[in-house]
Amino acid sequence: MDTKAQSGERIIPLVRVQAEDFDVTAEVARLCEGRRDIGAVVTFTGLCRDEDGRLSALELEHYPGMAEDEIGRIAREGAERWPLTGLTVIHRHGKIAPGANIVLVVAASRHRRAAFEAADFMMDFLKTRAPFWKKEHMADSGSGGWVEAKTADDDDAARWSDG
Amino acid sequence: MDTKAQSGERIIPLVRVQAEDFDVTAEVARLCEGRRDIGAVVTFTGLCRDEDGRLSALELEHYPGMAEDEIGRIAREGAERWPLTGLTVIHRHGKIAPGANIVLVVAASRHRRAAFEAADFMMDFLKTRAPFWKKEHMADSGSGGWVEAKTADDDDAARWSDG
Amino acid sequence: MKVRYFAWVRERIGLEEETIEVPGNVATVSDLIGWLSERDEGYAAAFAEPEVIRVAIDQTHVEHDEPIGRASEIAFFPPMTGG
Amino acid sequence: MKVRYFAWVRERIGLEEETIEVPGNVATVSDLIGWLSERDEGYAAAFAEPEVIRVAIDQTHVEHDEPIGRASEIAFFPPMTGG
Repeated sequence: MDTKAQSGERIIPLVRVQAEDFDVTAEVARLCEGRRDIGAVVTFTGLCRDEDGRLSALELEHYPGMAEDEIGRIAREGAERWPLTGLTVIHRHGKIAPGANIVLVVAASRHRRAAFEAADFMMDFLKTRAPFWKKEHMADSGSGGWVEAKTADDDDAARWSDG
Repeated sequence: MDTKAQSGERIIPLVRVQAEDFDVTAEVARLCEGRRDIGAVVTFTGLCRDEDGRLSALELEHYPGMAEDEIGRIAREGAERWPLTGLTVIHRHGKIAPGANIVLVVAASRHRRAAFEAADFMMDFLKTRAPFWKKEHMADSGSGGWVEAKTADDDDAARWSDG
Repeated sequence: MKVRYFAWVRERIGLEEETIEVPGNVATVSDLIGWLSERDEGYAAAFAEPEVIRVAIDQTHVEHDEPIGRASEIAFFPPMTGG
Repeated sequence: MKVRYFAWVRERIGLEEETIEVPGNVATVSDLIGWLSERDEGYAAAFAEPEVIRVAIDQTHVEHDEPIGRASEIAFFPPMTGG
């Protein structure tokens, strides 16, 4: 009979929206523990840049409930498109200092192409579909504006519509 | 004056060929520590699969000296093609058990596209240019054959020649 | 119907959420945006460029032509900038 | 000239490395493969399909038409399977 990995049984992605930081090694271990059928793990970590010293913090507002649901929908779409053995997405909210983590995607698969593409896909759609908004706190004034959505992100997301 | 990150000054990749395992979080931290200009870190971890229970171990032979040099050449090529803030490659040799790590690539950049592409590029060229050879030890007989190079890996590497 | 606002939509309106009763001629998201815009300057500022406003009904993204008929929660917000 | 063998090339020849003196008419990598192949069955087996053999001179990949003139170390091995 087919094993879980052979049958292509769909995995259940792990999605967390939290204020706390995350640990990359621990999240990789969570997907790999006790398994011997994983050949490739790709992680993406998004961090807060200080914009050449101008930024003192980012504040991430989110839509509680919908944030988890929407990331879950994107993740299930990723898990349908690629033969993954595991997929984890953690997105932080609240005040985040320059140099600190914002988002983590971990995609595991038998082969590297699926892991790379799934992680890349997840980030493109997190940027354009997950209900989070970044406000900048500037080092000089203390306050700042809302980050504007980039058309480049929409273009990145559109790359996947032919896939 | 330009800071290091703004000027696009070329980074010096960190390359290690070793029997010991590695820690992903530690290697990410090494690239990010004390910096606030990094927006994206992509890691790729390659692991030993047990091939549905048939494999008891992989043995990785390498060409000492050339392995480090060749990975260094590939890494410098990656650092020339993408505006990276850091690039680390660790490749293990010796006997590796199913489920254990074989190779790690960490690519850090201001933006995610560069980090994703550089890590992807590194893996394609590590597969086809780094002097390592995998021998399979089978669970039933104890011995096994040398893994054959895949034309798919050559095709993957060829993707970058138009870039 | 519960209405929620996020990011600069929330700031301009000055409310995180409110419960409203919608007149019968307000059938779609677009109608609702038009109706809310006439309430005061804050709403008018929030919806000054309706084409950039993103909308979720019961926590799922929808287009502006979506009927609001049986929605229990509708949210308005700028384009997302997470990730 | 030091010659090194890896993976199944090493196993077939039965040596990790050796030091050889090359006759004057052996000018290129390809010439050297031909000359080594005639030494015994092990070498013949290792180089039976010369087109698959990869070569490095002084630890840098080269093609089979590369002159071996000033090489101090030359290595023969199968296509790489690292990563």
